[in-house]
Amino acid sequence: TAGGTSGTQTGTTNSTGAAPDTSLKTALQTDIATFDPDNNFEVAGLGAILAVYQGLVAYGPGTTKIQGLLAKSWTVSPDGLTYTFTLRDGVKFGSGKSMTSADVKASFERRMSSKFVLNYFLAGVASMQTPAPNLFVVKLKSPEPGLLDSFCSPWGPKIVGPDGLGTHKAGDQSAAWLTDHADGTGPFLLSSFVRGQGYKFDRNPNYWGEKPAMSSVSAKIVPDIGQQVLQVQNGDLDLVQHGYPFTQLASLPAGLQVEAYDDLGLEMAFINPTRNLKSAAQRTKVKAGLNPAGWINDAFGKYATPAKSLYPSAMLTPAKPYQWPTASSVADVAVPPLEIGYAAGEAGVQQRVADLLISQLGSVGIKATARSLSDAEPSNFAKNLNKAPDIFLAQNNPDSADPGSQAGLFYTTGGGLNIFGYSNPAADKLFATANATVDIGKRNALYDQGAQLIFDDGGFVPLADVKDVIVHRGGLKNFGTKPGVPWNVDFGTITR
Amino acid sequence: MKRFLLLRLAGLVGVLVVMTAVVFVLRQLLPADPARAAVGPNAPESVVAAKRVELGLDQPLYLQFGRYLDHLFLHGDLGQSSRTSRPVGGDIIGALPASLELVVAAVLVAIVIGLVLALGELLLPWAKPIRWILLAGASAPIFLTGLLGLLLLWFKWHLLPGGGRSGLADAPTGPTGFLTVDSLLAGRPLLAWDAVQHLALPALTLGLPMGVAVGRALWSSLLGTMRQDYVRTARSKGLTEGQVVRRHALRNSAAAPLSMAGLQIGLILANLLIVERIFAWPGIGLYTVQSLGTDDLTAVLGVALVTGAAYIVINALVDLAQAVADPRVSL
Amino acid sequence: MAAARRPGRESARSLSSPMSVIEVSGPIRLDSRNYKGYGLAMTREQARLAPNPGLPGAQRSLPAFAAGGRPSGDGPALVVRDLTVTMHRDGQTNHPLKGLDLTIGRGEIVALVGESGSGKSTLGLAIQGLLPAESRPQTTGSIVLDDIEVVGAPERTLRQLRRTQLGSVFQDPMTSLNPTMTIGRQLREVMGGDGDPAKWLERVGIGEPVGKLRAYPHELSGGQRQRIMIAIAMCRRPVLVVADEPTTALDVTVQARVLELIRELRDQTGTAFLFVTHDLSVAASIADRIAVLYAGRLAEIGDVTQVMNAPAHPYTAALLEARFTIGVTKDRPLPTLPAAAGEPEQGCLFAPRCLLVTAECTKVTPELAPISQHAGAAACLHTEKVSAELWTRVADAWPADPPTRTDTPVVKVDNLSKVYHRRGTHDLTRALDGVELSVDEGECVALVGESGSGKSTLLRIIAGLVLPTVGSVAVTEKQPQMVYQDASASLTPWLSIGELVGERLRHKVSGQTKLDRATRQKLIGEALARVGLDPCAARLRPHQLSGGQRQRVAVARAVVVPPRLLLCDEPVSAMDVSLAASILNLLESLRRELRMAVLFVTHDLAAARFVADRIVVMQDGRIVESGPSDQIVRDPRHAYTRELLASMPEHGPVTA
Amino acid sequence: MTLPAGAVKLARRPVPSLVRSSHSGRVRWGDRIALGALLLVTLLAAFGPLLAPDDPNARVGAAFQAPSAGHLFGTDDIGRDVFTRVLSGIALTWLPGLTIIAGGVIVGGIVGLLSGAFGGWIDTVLQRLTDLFLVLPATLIAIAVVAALGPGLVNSVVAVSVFWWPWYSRIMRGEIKTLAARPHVEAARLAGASRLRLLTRYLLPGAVPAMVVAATLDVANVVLVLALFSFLGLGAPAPSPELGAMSARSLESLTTAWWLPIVPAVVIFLLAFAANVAGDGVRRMLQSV
Ligand SMILES: Nc1ncnc2c1ncn2[C@@H]1O[C@H](COP(=O)(O)OP(=O)(O)OP(=O)(O)O)[C@@H](O)[C@H]1O
Ligand SMILES: Nc1ncnc2c1ncn2[C@@H]1O[C@H](COP(=O)(O)OP(=O)(O)OP(=O)(O)O)[C@@H](O)[C@H]1O
Ligand SMILES: [Mg+2]
Ligand SMILES: [Mg+2]
Repeated sequence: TAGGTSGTQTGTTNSTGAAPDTSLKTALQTDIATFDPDNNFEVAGLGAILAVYQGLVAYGPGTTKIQGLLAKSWTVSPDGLTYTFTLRDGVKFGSGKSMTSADVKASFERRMSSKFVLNYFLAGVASMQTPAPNLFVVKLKSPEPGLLDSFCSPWGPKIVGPDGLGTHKAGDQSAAWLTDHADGTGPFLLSSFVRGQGYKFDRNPNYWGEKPAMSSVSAKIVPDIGQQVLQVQNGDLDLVQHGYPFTQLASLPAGLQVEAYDDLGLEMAFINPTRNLKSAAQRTKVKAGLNPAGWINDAFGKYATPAKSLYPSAMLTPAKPYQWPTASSVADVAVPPLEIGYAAGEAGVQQRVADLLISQLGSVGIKATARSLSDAEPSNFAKNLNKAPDIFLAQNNPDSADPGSQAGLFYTTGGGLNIFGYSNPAADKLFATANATVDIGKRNALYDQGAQLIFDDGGFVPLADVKDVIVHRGGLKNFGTKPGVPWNVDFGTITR
Repeated sequence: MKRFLLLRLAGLVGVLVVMTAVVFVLRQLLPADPARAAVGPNAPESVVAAKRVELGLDQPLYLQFGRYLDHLFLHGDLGQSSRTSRPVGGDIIGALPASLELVVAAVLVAIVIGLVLALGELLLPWAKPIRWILLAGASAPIFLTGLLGLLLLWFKWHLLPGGGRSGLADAPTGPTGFLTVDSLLAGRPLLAWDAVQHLALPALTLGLPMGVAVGRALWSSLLGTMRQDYVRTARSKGLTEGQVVRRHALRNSAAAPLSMAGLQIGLILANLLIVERIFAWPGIGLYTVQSLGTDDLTAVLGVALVTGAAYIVINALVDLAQAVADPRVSL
Repeated sequence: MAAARRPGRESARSLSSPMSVIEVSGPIRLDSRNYKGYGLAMTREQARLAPNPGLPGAQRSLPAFAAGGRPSGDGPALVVRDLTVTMHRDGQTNHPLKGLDLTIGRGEIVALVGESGSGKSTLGLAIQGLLPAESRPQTTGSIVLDDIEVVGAPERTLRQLRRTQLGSVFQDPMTSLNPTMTIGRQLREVMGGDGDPAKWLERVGIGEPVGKLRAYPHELSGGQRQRIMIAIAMCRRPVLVVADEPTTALDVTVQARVLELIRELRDQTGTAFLFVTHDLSVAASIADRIAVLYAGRLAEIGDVTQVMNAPAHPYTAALLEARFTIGVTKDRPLPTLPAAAGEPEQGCLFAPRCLLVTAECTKVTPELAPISQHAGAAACLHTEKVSAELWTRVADAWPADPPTRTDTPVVKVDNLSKVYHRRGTHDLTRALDGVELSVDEGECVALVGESGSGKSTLLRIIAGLVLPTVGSVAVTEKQPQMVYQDASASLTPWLSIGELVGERLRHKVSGQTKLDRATRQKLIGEALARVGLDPCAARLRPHQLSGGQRQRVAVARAVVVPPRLLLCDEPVSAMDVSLAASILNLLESLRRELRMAVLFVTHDLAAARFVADRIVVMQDGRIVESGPSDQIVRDPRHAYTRELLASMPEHGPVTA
Repeated sequence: MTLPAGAVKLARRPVPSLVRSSHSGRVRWGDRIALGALLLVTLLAAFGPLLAPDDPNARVGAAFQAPSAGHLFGTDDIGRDVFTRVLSGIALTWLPGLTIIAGGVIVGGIVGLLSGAFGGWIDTVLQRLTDLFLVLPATLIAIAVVAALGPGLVNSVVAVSVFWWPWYSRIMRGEIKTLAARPHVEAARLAGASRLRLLTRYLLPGAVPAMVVAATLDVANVVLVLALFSFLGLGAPAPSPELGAMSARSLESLTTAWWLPIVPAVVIFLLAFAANVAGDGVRRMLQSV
């Protein structure tokens, strides 16, 4: 990482005085729409929710290895249908009440209610039992090798305390109350939630684990990234968690440091096979024009590497490198002017990529224009593919580090984010086999092969593994970042 | 007067219905799927379908429209936001005071600028440069004035705070929702001062174009008024030029600048989107931007209706003000 | 005199009630002749040598005010010496006043008469220091008001003067009061702390004064507003009030009452008046002295009766003869002055229009000098040749006989009523109430009545511009044409005269075929010539013409295809005498020539009698009296007609 | 006594020309310059791209080069020449702006003309319609409309135009109403002028100055609103060198490469400023303020 250790920097902020500052000031570009762990599907506020709520298992720091969290250990029945979790002892909610398997069950039941957006995480659950206060059993309808991964997902099931579930039930399963209040087992308590302005978190006195170094964390809303940049330079913020412009990383003002880490968001081009790019030859020509080697440095500097496969590097390493066509090798087919769409959410980044691609496509004789699209727009492309753009650029995060979630979401026929309705029966078959395979190595090989087929066909084009970048005022360590939790640091582990 | 109020009320309802219809049509045209927006990109299609049913989007458009109107006019209910899963009405009420405070401050700024511009030009021959400075201010795109102001006054010179409503914690959420007023009511003048400082730059950015527009309107109608016979009468009474303007010309020149102010309020409402974003001001502008960003159309429609209603009310007030200014105008 | 006045003034300060002041000061009637010597016999040369003759302590200024004492100079109220004003407009430099000398004694009323553009208003404004700044006025000479020099005085002094020494009443009462301020505040603004506004309202004859203080100007009638203007002008008991045509916009009856009020107040307070008017009759009825202004110079000045009886300047004589008084003969046109045609470079400015012009006149500029006719002075080289009948011989008989009247009416109005709704209220205005009227072929009917009596409404209904509420109008086949009061408003500014006049030729002219362009041009030229305009005028635009010329264009448009009925809505009431006379002559001669019937609206009985065969008197939307014009004038039946007649300012000699 | 032709000689009065202020009587050079600037901008918008040294979408060098002789306004974040882009960008802001104004003037003018000239139920209907559009927060709704129709220059222009005409309709109707009540129009009616002639010769020309003044003063507003649109990403798609979008997307570089956000914003500013000054000038000329 570029940040590394920096012992030289000592308390530069003027207001701190001698004692080490134990509060952390960070910012969010958008509001946390809802603090309800069963309803929030956003990326930006994940760190805050994960500082308050915890699941049974989680990925370890910096890895995609599954570790116990509120569950000490677990067993999976040979048929892959029964999961038995042994809960950690002494876990208490922020309210001081102890956690039992009943709370876990109640939380899971809430999560399964159709009222909550994230209920699909538990769609495969057949039943749950609590044979003992520290034992929780989940029975599935059919085997789900990716279940534990999905439990590790930042959006996976979280355990909500009895205050949240009982006291404030009010006939709506506490949906109203939990929108801006919280009752979790995490290292922090949500102490203030002011929509539009910001959030404050104070150390949870009842936390079961190691006490966080920060006594409090404040996250204010600064919608404009330019403002966040100025504020971190000015000392009004300790760090910018996400979105610091890549173009400025090379020449940071003195005192600012960079911490970079991998996440699961692969920069990718979705190709619309129905409109202007019907033939594989055309798609191959476009692929040559998209080759990241030519522009990746201009877009991301040293904070990205050309994608190795249709999976983020942190998820899977391909057995053999992908073959990029070159401008000279492609067949001379006519490609009409193309329209590139890109996700508005990270407009700054995607716009530059689009601009660079337009320029590079131009060099293989393809004209293109680009426009930004709202988040929910791509999901409607399938309705009229002839009106949809030809290429869609985005960096989407799958729910978990399981390659199955990536393949299922994007590449499989009917996948949730298979926005152009791409269908490759051969690949579908490989993915289906993989989904039912329990052996990790075999599974991954199958996913890899399927993706190779799709790449060769030009259905999806992986562009870059882009690092997540944190810019901070120095002196911050132990960010606790994980590939599976993009854009966010771990408030519980961070130290100064 | 009663007639005026009744007419305006009827107009208000009519316009709200039309606006709702317009937004409903727009929603049909909009490429984004509201159900998808409500469940996030990663959710499987089954979840989206369920949401669609829950939101009533599977029903024919006229039924949706009827239901919306029914909720709006009979229950004052603007629907539920897909982003915050809370009632849009509540969200707006939460965000409104901040915007209102900003708009009020901006209008005050605009009035001051307008008066300085018009009266300066009229009474002080040496005040010509003011006009050029203000004209320049009105010609600058609002994002430029906002950002340059922020860059210089906050980042470079540390004269003003750099965004948000207050730098201090535990601000009172008191009765008016206006931080300046509430802090004073809570007996915390320091906090009020802090709030004023936070308010200064965004209000100036927002108020400048309106100030110049109003000032120009005032100036040109003052020029006309100053040629009126009654101004000559006033002069013949031996009043100073200042007295003539203050007592006789100003009120008689109020109509045009008031209309202009009414018109400019609309522009201020649009500019709120940018200014609140730049200055991290937690009002409805920011709310709208974030809702737009997540395709939360119910929220956007709600904001449009509320601001539309506010705009109509403001313009009714403008008419009232014109009637107050000129006894010959009857409502 | 001054000594006699002083006690009254002093006591004004010591007594709280203005009413008591009146009693103490008593009526003061000043004999203007006391001041006759001032300046009248002094040439400009002399004035230059002795800039402030006979003015002890002139140039004295503010300290007297500062000390709190009311200034009470012993000199005349106003002394104007060699006043020249230069102003700029539209890139042109005008000299509205060219070396003017004028003195007004304390408590004296001097009427300033002269045709439009002669500089009357400019003088009034110059005295007040209120010349419009945007015209970049340059003033030389001297204006001494109550022993204080106005020309070149700092703005502060001028303001102080205007506040305490000067009052002013302007022409249009409808626009001279601030519409958004209550009457009370506007009065109090001048009075300051002392004085009771209500008392003053009472004094200028406004009933219910306390209630009216809270009223806004638009809630009052024109006459009431002018009374309030007078109250504002007088309440500080100024030394001089400049009244610029204060009654021109008022009805005759109201005018008579306002004139009376002015005289009364002058008698009570001893305030002098510079009374600007273009109506010699008004001047005669109110003034002590009269000053005749021509092109920025005094033509003649003297006692009002003397000047009216024996004018010593040809211009004065012309003005007097152009008056259409109630007794003027209808047998021949009114004598008029030839239209102005630019100012000569040197010599007498009146020379180009003068009957008595000699070669000398075009070289020597005549100075104001004593003359034989009266005790005043005149600026003419040939005063001895001037007599009251000087211009009479100019007027020949009418060129044609009056049209033969037949009994077939060109318009017949039956039981006509018109009701207007006041906007935003449920109030109704009965503009017309059961009017019966018919105008026979070739007849000229004058419609007289006070403002708001429905005259214009009737005309507009006949023209088909407004629909009646009840009743019927029968008009013979051709569309009646109309001539309006305000000529410039009735001509479209961006169209050429030719296009305006030719409009009627474009459409269904008598013959059914459309006229070609050349014929149209010819007809337009003929029409212009008929109204006495150069046919080249067809290429000009209205603003390039003078007011009288514009009215001629309006008439030309009406008669380019002679209508059976011509409607005239006060076509001359905004004009000065000689212009008005020439337009009346034109209308009458056209009527005779083209054999039209004319319905002529006016509020001036004299004009009505001159043009009309029959006079119809209207009041409150009803016809109250109707009959042959001479009979109506000689033997009015209705009380209202009698009041109208009595209100006419009929003073001075009447040319028979 | 018929006066012979020529008896009354015409004392010709000076014709006030357009480019002369009525109160000072002097030609205002400032106003002429402002009008000239307006013309220049329009020419620049039309022909600017021809003057540009490079292709606006080509990467001509390293990114983030500061202004220099080679690249007058430097290069942008992917190495395109900013000067070229700005030159091409003027057209994208200015011409749509003029289009919107023209559309507003034409549509609003026709509506106002009909409304004012015919009165009656036509007036009532058109006025209610105008009122409806006037009471809507125009810019806000236009933003929503563009968001719905999809971003793009054409959609922006359409959406803004939809809300831009009512103002002109108001002005036109007001002018026509006052004109129609003036005696000269009445006189023309009495003279038998046809309805069409009344409209075109007697009413319309009288309303032209007010409309021209309103339109020139409005150019700056439209330019700024369009800049706002492109700032919000609702304008022409990338890589079109739209000024607002250029500024918006490089705002984050304000402290590191100031010329990227500032140059296009300043150009917008100059366009609006020229329009504002010219508007004031035109008003002075036509309304003798
Ligand atoms: N502001 C001005 N700038 C330049 N010239 C002016 C100005 N006002 C008046 N004049 C000129 O001065 C002359 C006298 O004008 P003034 O208004 O004093 O005449 P008047 O006698 O009051 O006429 P009227 O009877 O029409 O009121 C006219 O020729 C007029 O053109
Ligand atoms: N268009 C209108 N709407 C409402 N009331 C009107 C209208 N026109 C005239 N009136 C009213 O009708 C009455 C008669 O007006 P009209 O203009 O006919 O009077 P007039 O005798 O011509 O007066 P003047 O001598 O002032 O011209 C007045 O009380 C006037 O206020
Ligand atoms: Mg005058
Ligand atoms: Mg009338």
